[in-house]
Amino acid sequence: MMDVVYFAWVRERIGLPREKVESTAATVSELVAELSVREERYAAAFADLSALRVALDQELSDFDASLEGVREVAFFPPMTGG
Amino acid sequence: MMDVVYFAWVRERIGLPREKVESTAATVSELVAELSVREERYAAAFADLSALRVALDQELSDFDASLEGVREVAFFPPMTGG
Amino acid sequence: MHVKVQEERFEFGREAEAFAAGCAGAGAVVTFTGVVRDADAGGLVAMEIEHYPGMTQKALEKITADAMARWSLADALVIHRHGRLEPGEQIMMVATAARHRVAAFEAAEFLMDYLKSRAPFWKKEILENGSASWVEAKEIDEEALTRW
Amino acid sequence: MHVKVQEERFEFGREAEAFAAGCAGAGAVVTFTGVVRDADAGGLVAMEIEHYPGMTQKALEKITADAMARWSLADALVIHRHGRLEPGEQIMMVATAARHRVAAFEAAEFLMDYLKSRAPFWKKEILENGSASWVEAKEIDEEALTRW
Repeated sequence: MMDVVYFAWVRERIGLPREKVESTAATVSELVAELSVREERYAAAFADLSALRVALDQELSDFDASLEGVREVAFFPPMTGG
Repeated sequence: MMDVVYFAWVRERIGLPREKVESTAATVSELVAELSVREERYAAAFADLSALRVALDQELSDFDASLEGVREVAFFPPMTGG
Repeated sequence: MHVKVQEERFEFGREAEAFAAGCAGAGAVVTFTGVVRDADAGGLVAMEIEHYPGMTQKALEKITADAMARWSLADALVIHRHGRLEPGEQIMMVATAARHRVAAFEAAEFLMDYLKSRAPFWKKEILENGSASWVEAKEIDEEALTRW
Repeated sequence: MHVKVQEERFEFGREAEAFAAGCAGAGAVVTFTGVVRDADAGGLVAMEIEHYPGMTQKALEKITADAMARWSLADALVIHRHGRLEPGEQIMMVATAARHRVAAFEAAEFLMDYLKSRAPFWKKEILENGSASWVEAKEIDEEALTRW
Protein backbone atom coordinates (compact mmCIF):
# COMPACT_ATOMS: atom_id res chain seq x y z
CA MET A 1 0.00 0.00 0.00
CA MET A 2 1.45 3.34 -0.99
CA ASP A 3 0.32 6.95 -1.37
CA VAL A 4 0.16 8.21 -4.94
CA VAL A 5 -0.09 11.99 -5.33
CA TYR A 6 -0.73 14.15 -8.38
CA PHE A 7 -0.06 17.80 -9.14
CA ALA A 8 -1.05 20.43 -11.71
CA TRP A 9 -2.73 19.07 -14.85
CA VAL A 10 -1.99 15.47 -13.83
CA ARG A 11 -4.13 16.05 -10.74
CA GLU A 12 -6.85 17.71 -12.82
CA ARG A 13 -6.88 14.98 -15.44
CA ILE A 14 -7.04 12.15 -12.94
CA GLY A 15 -9.50 14.13 -10.84
CA LEU A 16 -7.99 13.74 -7.39
CA PRO A 17 -4.90 14.94 -5.55
CA ARG A 18 -4.00 11.80 -3.64
CA GLU A 19 -5.03 8.19 -3.27
CA LYS A 20 -3.90 4.97 -1.64
CA VAL A 21 -2.88 2.31 -4.13
CA GLU A 22 -2.48 -1.42 -3.54
CA SER A 23 0.11 -2.58 -6.02
CA THR A 24 2.78 -5.20 -6.57
CA ALA A 25 4.57 -3.07 -9.20
CA ALA A 26 8.34 -3.34 -8.87
CA THR A 27 9.11 -0.10 -10.73
CA VAL A 28 7.48 3.24 -11.44
CA SER A 29 6.84 2.14 -15.05
CA GLU A 30 4.95 -0.92 -13.85
CA LEU A 31 2.84 1.23 -11.54
CA VAL A 32 2.05 3.56 -14.45
CA ALA A 33 1.00 0.56 -16.54
CA GLU A 34 -1.26 -0.74 -13.75
CA LEU A 35 -2.93 2.66 -13.28
CA SER A 36 -3.32 3.25 -17.02
CA VAL A 37 -5.50 0.16 -17.51
CA ARG A 38 -7.80 1.11 -14.61
CA GLU A 39 -9.71 3.93 -16.28
CA GLU A 40 -9.53 6.22 -19.25
CA ARG A 41 -8.60 9.27 -17.12
CA TYR A 42 -5.41 7.52 -15.95
CA ALA A 43 -4.57 6.44 -19.48
CA ALA A 44 -5.03 10.07 -20.59
CA ALA A 45 -2.83 11.43 -17.81
CA PHE A 46 -0.03 8.93 -18.47
CA ALA A 47 -0.25 8.93 -22.27
CA ASP A 48 3.04 10.77 -22.76
CA LEU A 49 5.62 9.95 -20.10
CA SER A 50 8.12 12.40 -21.61
CA ALA A 51 5.76 15.16 -20.39
CA LEU A 52 5.78 13.79 -16.84
CA ARG A 53 8.11 13.80 -13.88
CA VAL A 54 8.10 11.48 -10.88
CA ALA A 55 9.27 11.85 -7.29
CA LEU A 56 9.71 8.95 -4.85
CA ASP A 57 9.37 9.83 -1.18
CA GLN A 58 9.75 13.49 -2.19
CA GLU A 59 12.95 13.16 -4.18
CA LEU A 60 13.04 13.52 -7.95
CA SER A 61 13.48 10.10 -9.58
CA ASP A 62 12.75 8.38 -12.88
CA PHE A 63 10.41 5.83 -14.39
CA ASP A 64 12.90 2.96 -14.23
CA ALA A 65 13.36 3.36 -10.47
CA SER A 66 12.45 0.60 -8.05
CA LEU A 67 9.46 1.06 -5.73
CA GLU A 68 10.91 -1.12 -3.02
CA GLY A 69 10.33 0.50 0.35
CA VAL A 70 8.75 3.59 -1.25
CA ARG A 71 5.81 5.08 0.63
CA GLU A 72 4.88 8.04 -1.57
CA VAL A 73 4.95 8.31 -5.36
CA ALA A 74 4.23 11.69 -6.97
CA PHE A 75 3.43 12.37 -10.63
CA PHE A 76 3.48 15.86 -12.11
CA PRO A 77 4.43 17.87 -15.21
CA PRO A 78 7.84 19.56 -15.53
CA MET A 79 8.15 22.24 -12.86
CA THR A 80 7.64 25.91 -13.64
CA GLY A 81 8.70 27.76 -10.47
CA GLY A 82 10.82 30.86 -10.13
CA MET B 1 45.66 77.56 -22.17
CA MET B 2 43.97 74.45 -20.81
CA ASP B 3 43.05 72.93 -17.48
CA VAL B 4 45.05 69.88 -16.50
CA VAL B 5 43.59 67.81 -13.65
CA TYR B 6 45.03 64.92 -11.68
CA PHE B 7 43.44 62.18 -9.57
CA ALA B 8 44.46 59.54 -7.02
CA TRP B 9 48.22 58.86 -6.82
CA VAL B 10 48.89 61.03 -9.89
CA ARG B 11 47.47 63.98 -7.94
CA GLU B 12 49.48 63.03 -4.85
CA ARG B 13 52.71 62.58 -6.79
CA ILE B 14 52.39 65.87 -8.67
CA GLY B 15 51.19 67.57 -5.52
CA LEU B 16 48.18 69.44 -6.84
CA PRO B 17 44.73 68.59 -8.15
CA ARG B 18 44.46 71.05 -11.01
CA GLU B 19 46.48 73.66 -12.85
CA LYS B 20 46.32 75.86 -15.92
CA VAL B 21 48.90 74.94 -18.53
CA GLU B 22 50.10 77.03 -21.47
CA SER B 23 51.14 74.57 -24.14
CA THR B 24 51.49 74.18 -27.87
CA ALA B 25 51.43 70.38 -27.65
CA ALA B 26 49.42 68.84 -30.48
CA THR B 27 48.76 65.52 -28.74
CA VAL B 28 48.45 64.14 -25.23
CA SER B 29 51.87 62.48 -25.59
CA GLU B 30 53.47 65.82 -26.43
CA LEU B 31 51.84 67.41 -23.38
CA VAL B 32 53.14 64.58 -21.19
CA ALA B 33 56.66 65.18 -22.61
CA GLU B 34 56.43 68.91 -21.90
CA LEU B 35 55.26 68.38 -18.33
CA SER B 36 57.83 65.65 -17.65
CA VAL B 37 60.77 67.94 -18.31
CA ARG B 38 59.40 70.65 -16.02
CA GLU B 39 60.18 69.02 -12.69
CA GLU B 40 61.05 65.66 -11.20
CA ARG B 41 57.58 65.18 -9.68
CA TYR B 42 56.01 65.28 -13.15
CA ALA B 43 58.62 62.91 -14.54
CA ALA B 44 57.86 60.53 -11.65
CA ALA B 45 54.11 60.69 -12.20
CA PHE B 46 54.41 60.12 -15.95
CA ALA B 47 57.22 57.53 -15.82
CA ASP B 48 55.00 54.60 -16.85
CA LEU B 49 52.23 55.60 -19.23
CA SER B 50 50.83 52.05 -19.27
CA ALA B 51 49.80 52.68 -15.63
CA LEU B 52 47.93 55.87 -16.59
CA ARG B 53 44.65 56.77 -18.21
CA VAL B 54 43.67 60.06 -19.82
CA ALA B 55 40.35 61.82 -20.35
CA LEU B 56 39.83 64.76 -22.70
CA ASP B 57 36.97 67.06 -21.80
CA GLN B 58 35.71 64.33 -19.47
CA GLU B 59 35.67 61.49 -21.98
CA LEU B 60 38.14 58.60 -21.83
CA SER B 61 40.73 58.98 -24.57
CA ASP B 62 44.30 57.90 -25.31
CA PHE B 63 47.81 59.30 -25.46
CA ASP B 64 47.83 59.60 -29.26
CA ALA B 65 44.73 61.80 -29.28
CA SER B 66 44.82 65.37 -30.57
CA LEU B 67 44.46 68.25 -28.13
CA GLU B 68 42.87 70.55 -30.68
CA GLY B 69 39.95 72.37 -29.07
CA VAL B 70 40.38 70.48 -25.80
CA ARG B 71 39.79 72.54 -22.64
CA GLU B 72 40.37 69.96 -19.91
CA VAL B 73 42.88 67.12 -19.81
CA ALA B 74 42.73 64.64 -16.90
CA PHE B 75 45.40 62.13 -15.89
CA PHE B 76 44.71 59.30 -13.47
CA PRO B 77 45.46 55.64 -12.72
CA PRO B 78 43.14 52.83 -13.93
CA MET B 79 39.78 53.18 -12.24
CA THR B 80 38.77 51.04 -9.28
CA GLY B 81 35.09 51.81 -8.73
CA GLY B 82 32.24 49.41 -8.02
CA MET C 1 20.94 30.12 4.97
CA HIS C 2 17.25 31.02 4.87
CA VAL C 3 14.55 29.17 2.93
CA LYS C 4 10.91 30.20 3.20
CA VAL C 5 7.93 28.72 1.37
CA GLN C 6 4.86 30.81 2.08
CA GLU C 7 1.48 31.96 0.84
CA GLU C 8 1.73 35.50 2.26
CA ARG C 9 3.37 38.41 0.50
CA PHE C 10 6.89 39.37 1.51
CA GLU C 11 8.47 42.79 1.52
CA PHE C 12 11.30 42.60 -0.96
CA GLY C 13 13.07 45.76 0.26
CA ARG C 14 12.91 44.76 3.90
CA GLU C 15 14.12 41.22 3.15
CA ALA C 16 16.96 42.54 0.98
CA GLU C 17 18.03 45.06 3.63
CA ALA C 18 17.97 42.48 6.44
CA PHE C 19 19.88 39.99 4.31
CA ALA C 20 22.59 42.50 3.42
CA ALA C 21 22.85 43.73 7.03
CA GLY C 22 23.32 40.15 8.20
CA CYS C 23 26.44 39.58 6.13
CA ALA C 24 28.22 42.92 6.10
CA GLY C 25 31.64 41.31 5.76
CA ALA C 26 30.74 39.75 2.44
CA GLY C 27 31.57 42.49 -0.05
CA ALA C 28 29.03 41.55 -2.72
CA VAL C 29 25.28 40.99 -2.42
CA VAL C 30 23.04 40.02 -5.36
CA THR C 31 19.26 39.74 -5.27
CA PHE C 32 16.77 38.50 -7.83
CA THR C 33 13.01 39.07 -7.61
CA GLY C 34 10.36 37.58 -9.87
CA VAL C 35 7.17 39.56 -10.41
CA VAL C 36 3.85 38.43 -11.94
CA ARG C 37 3.68 40.07 -15.37
CA ASP C 38 0.63 40.72 -17.46
CA ALA C 39 0.30 37.87 -19.95
CA ASP C 40 1.86 38.68 -23.30
CA ALA C 41 -1.60 38.76 -24.85
CA GLY C 42 -5.08 38.66 -23.28
CA GLY C 43 -4.89 40.29 -19.84
CA LEU C 44 -3.81 38.11 -16.97
CA VAL C 45 -6.12 38.28 -13.96
CA ALA C 46 -4.14 36.04 -11.62
CA MET C 47 -1.40 33.47 -11.37
CA GLU C 48 -2.08 30.40 -9.25
CA ILE C 49 0.98 28.60 -7.95
CA GLU C 50 0.58 25.00 -6.80
CA HIS C 51 3.37 23.25 -4.94
CA TYR C 52 4.18 19.91 -3.31
CA PRO C 53 4.18 20.72 0.39
CA GLY C 54 6.15 17.71 1.59
CA MET C 55 8.89 18.21 -0.97
CA THR C 56 9.21 21.96 -1.54
CA GLN C 57 11.10 23.02 1.57
CA LYS C 58 13.52 20.08 1.31
CA ALA C 59 14.15 20.66 -2.41
CA LEU C 60 14.84 24.38 -1.89
CA GLU C 61 17.13 23.69 1.07
CA LYS C 62 19.10 21.19 -0.99
CA ILE C 63 19.55 23.61 -3.92
CA THR C 64 20.49 26.46 -1.56
CA ALA C 65 22.98 24.34 0.38
CA ASP C 66 24.57 23.28 -2.93
CA ALA C 67 24.99 26.95 -3.91
CA MET C 68 26.40 27.87 -0.47
CA ALA C 69 29.06 25.17 -0.75
CA ARG C 70 29.95 25.61 -4.40
CA TRP C 71 30.51 29.39 -4.23
CA SER C 72 31.61 29.59 -0.57
CA LEU C 73 28.77 32.01 0.09
CA ALA C 74 28.60 34.05 3.27
CA ASP C 75 24.83 33.58 3.15
CA ALA C 76 21.92 32.77 0.85
CA LEU C 77 18.18 33.38 0.96
CA VAL C 78 15.28 31.88 -1.00
CA ILE C 79 11.65 32.91 -0.58
CA HIS C 80 9.00 31.34 -2.83
CA ARG C 81 5.27 31.96 -2.61
CA HIS C 82 2.38 29.72 -3.58
CA GLY C 83 -1.37 30.28 -3.92
CA ARG C 84 -3.10 33.05 -5.88
CA LEU C 85 -1.07 36.08 -6.99
CA GLU C 86 -2.11 39.11 -9.00
CA PRO C 87 -0.11 41.00 -11.63
CA GLY C 88 2.55 43.14 -9.99
CA GLU C 89 2.91 40.86 -6.97
CA GLN C 90 6.30 39.39 -6.20
CA ILE C 91 6.42 35.61 -6.65
CA MET C 92 9.81 34.86 -5.18
CA MET C 93 13.26 36.19 -4.43
CA VAL C 94 16.76 34.89 -3.99
CA ALA C 95 19.73 36.66 -2.42
CA THR C 96 23.38 35.67 -2.27
CA ALA C 97 26.36 37.17 -0.45
CA ALA C 98 29.98 36.44 -1.32
CA ARG C 99 33.41 38.02 -1.07
CA HIS C 100 33.46 38.86 -4.78
CA ARG C 101 30.85 39.86 -7.32
CA VAL C 102 31.37 37.02 -9.77
CA ALA C 103 30.57 34.38 -7.12
CA ALA C 104 27.50 36.29 -5.90
CA PHE C 105 26.13 36.66 -9.45
CA GLU C 106 26.84 33.06 -10.45
CA ALA C 107 25.28 31.62 -7.31
CA ALA C 108 22.12 33.71 -7.79
CA GLU C 109 21.82 32.57 -11.41
CA PHE C 110 22.39 28.95 -10.39
CA LEU C 111 19.66 29.23 -7.76
CA MET C 112 17.25 30.71 -10.30
CA ASP C 113 18.01 28.08 -12.92
CA TYR C 114 17.44 25.27 -10.43
CA LEU C 115 14.32 26.83 -8.92
CA LYS C 116 12.80 27.16 -12.39
CA SER C 117 13.20 23.50 -13.31
CA ARG C 118 13.80 21.45 -10.16
CA ALA C 119 11.66 22.95 -7.39
CA PRO C 120 8.11 21.51 -7.25
CA PHE C 121 6.05 24.54 -8.24
CA TRP C 122 3.52 24.76 -11.09
CA LYS C 123 2.04 27.98 -12.39
CA LYS C 124 -1.43 28.40 -13.82
CA GLU C 125 -2.50 31.57 -15.61
CA ILE C 126 -6.08 32.81 -15.20
CA LEU C 127 -7.07 35.14 -18.03
CA GLU C 128 -9.73 37.85 -18.29
CA ASN C 129 -11.89 35.71 -20.56
CA GLY C 130 -12.12 33.11 -17.79
CA SER C 131 -9.79 30.58 -19.38
CA ALA C 132 -7.03 29.03 -17.32
CA SER C 133 -3.91 27.25 -18.53
CA TRP C 134 -0.86 25.68 -16.97
CA VAL C 135 2.37 27.43 -17.87
CA GLU C 136 4.49 25.04 -19.92
CA ALA C 137 8.10 24.40 -19.00
CA LYS C 138 10.47 25.99 -21.49
CA GLU C 139 13.19 24.12 -23.31
CA ILE C 140 15.64 26.97 -22.60
CA ASP C 141 15.02 26.69 -18.86
CA GLU C 142 16.00 23.03 -18.96
CA GLU C 143 19.02 23.84 -21.13
CA ALA C 144 20.11 26.54 -18.66
CA LEU C 145 20.96 23.77 -16.18
CA THR C 146 23.66 22.36 -18.43
CA ARG C 147 25.75 25.47 -17.62
CA TRP C 148 26.28 24.21 -14.06
CA MET D 1 16.83 55.38 -15.58
CA HIS D 2 18.30 56.70 -12.33
CA VAL D 3 21.95 57.60 -11.73
CA LYS D 4 23.06 59.08 -8.43
CA VAL D 5 26.59 60.02 -7.38
CA GLN D 6 26.59 61.00 -3.74
CA GLU D 7 28.60 61.21 -0.55
CA GLU D 8 25.71 60.30 1.80
CA ARG D 9 24.70 56.77 2.68
CA PHE D 10 21.76 55.25 0.88
CA GLU D 11 19.25 52.71 2.17
CA PHE D 12 19.70 49.64 0.03
CA GLY D 13 16.37 48.04 1.00
CA ARG D 14 14.37 51.19 0.41
CA GLU D 15 16.05 51.86 -2.94
CA ALA D 16 15.52 48.24 -4.03
CA GLU D 17 11.85 48.31 -3.00
CA ALA D 18 11.17 51.63 -4.75
CA PHE D 19 12.95 50.45 -7.88
CA ALA D 20 10.98 47.19 -8.04
CA ALA D 21 7.69 49.00 -7.33
CA GLY D 22 8.40 51.40 -10.19
CA CYS D 23 8.59 48.69 -12.82
CA ALA D 24 6.06 46.09 -11.72
CA GLY D 25 5.39 44.97 -15.29
CA ALA D 26 8.96 43.87 -15.78
CA GLY D 27 8.95 40.31 -14.45
CA ALA D 28 12.58 40.17 -13.33
CA VAL D 29 14.53 42.52 -11.06
CA VAL D 30 18.21 42.05 -10.18
CA THR D 31 20.20 44.13 -7.69
CA PHE D 32 23.88 44.19 -6.81
CA THR D 33 25.31 45.92 -3.75
CA GLY D 34 28.96 46.41 -2.93
CA VAL D 35 29.98 46.61 0.70
CA VAL D 36 33.29 47.78 2.24
CA ARG D 37 35.00 44.61 3.48
CA ASP D 38 37.69 44.32 6.07
CA ALA D 39 41.02 44.17 4.26
CA ASP D 40 42.23 40.62 3.71
CA ALA D 41 45.04 41.26 6.19
CA GLY D 42 45.71 44.15 8.56
CA GLY D 43 42.40 45.65 9.67
CA LEU D 44 40.86 48.24 7.39
CA VAL D 45 39.80 51.42 9.17
CA ALA D 46 38.25 53.21 6.22
CA MET D 47 37.95 53.31 2.46
CA GLU D 48 38.31 56.70 0.79
CA ILE D 49 36.74 57.00 -2.63
CA GLU D 50 37.89 59.83 -4.89
CA HIS D 51 36.04 60.63 -8.09
CA TYR D 52 36.12 63.06 -11.03
CA PRO D 53 33.09 65.26 -10.39
CA GLY D 54 32.77 66.64 -13.93
CA MET D 55 32.94 63.22 -15.52
CA THR D 56 31.35 60.76 -13.10
CA GLN D 57 27.67 61.48 -13.66
CA LYS D 58 28.10 61.57 -17.44
CA ALA D 59 30.13 58.34 -17.52
CA LEU D 60 27.58 56.49 -15.37
CA GLU D 61 24.68 57.78 -17.46
CA LYS D 62 26.38 56.63 -20.64
CA ILE D 63 27.05 53.12 -19.27
CA THR D 64 23.51 52.86 -17.90
CA ALA D 65 21.93 54.05 -21.16
CA ASP D 66 24.00 51.48 -23.06
CA ALA D 67 22.67 48.72 -20.78
CA MET D 68 19.07 49.98 -21.10
CA ALA D 69 19.28 49.82 -24.89
CA ARG D 70 21.20 46.58 -25.23
CA TRP D 71 18.92 44.51 -22.96
CA SER D 72 15.68 46.45 -23.56
CA LEU D 73 15.45 47.11 -19.84
CA ALA D 74 12.26 48.41 -18.26
CA ASP D 75 14.48 50.44 -15.92
CA ALA D 76 17.96 50.66 -14.45
CA LEU D 77 19.44 52.29 -11.35
CA VAL D 78 23.02 53.11 -10.38
CA ILE D 79 24.04 54.68 -7.06
CA HIS D 80 27.74 55.21 -6.32
CA ARG D 81 29.14 56.91 -3.25
CA HIS D 82 32.38 58.80 -2.78
CA GLY D 83 34.21 60.15 0.26
CA ARG D 84 35.11 58.23 3.40
CA LEU D 85 33.39 54.90 4.11
CA GLU D 86 33.86 52.46 6.97
CA PRO D 87 33.80 48.65 6.86
CA GLY D 88 30.24 47.38 6.51
CA GLU D 89 29.02 50.50 4.67
CA GLN D 90 27.50 50.10 1.25
CA ILE D 91 29.62 51.64 -1.50
CA MET D 92 27.27 51.37 -4.42
CA MET D 93 24.35 49.50 -5.94
CA VAL D 94 22.93 48.75 -9.33
CA ALA D 95 19.44 47.47 -10.18
CA THR D 96 18.01 46.27 -13.46
CA ALA D 97 14.47 45.31 -14.51
CA ALA D 98 13.64 43.29 -17.59
CA ARG D 99 10.97 40.94 -18.91
CA HIS D 100 13.15 37.89 -18.39
CA ARG D 101 15.76 36.88 -15.84
CA VAL D 102 18.66 36.34 -18.24
CA ALA D 103 18.48 39.93 -19.51
CA ALA D 104 18.20 41.35 -15.98
CA PHE D 105 21.22 39.34 -14.78
CA GLU D 106 23.37 40.10 -17.82
CA ALA D 107 22.62 43.83 -17.71
CA ALA D 108 23.51 44.00 -14.00
CA GLU D 109 26.81 42.16 -14.60
CA PHE D 110 27.59 44.43 -17.56
CA LEU D 111 26.95 47.52 -15.41
CA MET D 112 29.23 46.17 -12.68
CA ASP D 113 32.01 45.27 -15.09
CA TYR D 114 31.91 48.74 -16.64
CA LEU D 115 31.64 50.56 -13.32
CA LYS D 116 34.70 48.70 -12.05
CA SER D 117 36.94 49.72 -14.92
CA ARG D 118 35.42 52.67 -16.77
CA ALA D 119 33.78 54.93 -14.18
CA PRO D 120 36.18 57.53 -12.69
CA PHE D 121 36.42 56.32 -9.09
CA TRP D 122 39.59 55.49 -7.18
CA LYS D 123 39.68 53.66 -3.86
CA LYS D 124 42.23 54.18 -1.12
CA GLU D 125 42.47 51.84 1.86
CA ILE D 126 43.35 53.28 5.27
CA LEU D 127 44.72 50.60 7.58
CA GLU D 128 44.92 50.38 11.39
CA ASN D 129 48.67 50.94 11.37
CA GLY D 130 48.07 54.32 9.74
CA SER D 131 49.28 53.34 6.29
CA ALA D 132 47.19 54.19 3.24
CA SER D 133 47.37 52.70 -0.21
CA TRP D 134 45.52 53.08 -3.48
CA VAL D 135 43.68 49.93 -4.54
CA GLU D 136 45.24 48.63 -7.74
CA ALA D 137 43.08 47.80 -10.72
CA LYS D 138 42.87 44.06 -11.29
CA GLU D 139 43.73 42.38 -14.56
CA ILE D 140 40.60 40.21 -14.27
CA ASP D 141 38.38 43.29 -14.01
CA GLU D 142 39.78 44.58 -17.28
CA GLU D 143 39.41 41.15 -18.86
CA ALA D 144 35.78 40.97 -17.71
CA LEU D 145 34.96 43.70 -20.25
CA THR D 146 35.90 41.47 -23.18
CA ARG D 147 32.75 39.44 -22.46
CA TRP D 148 30.59 42.33 -23.69
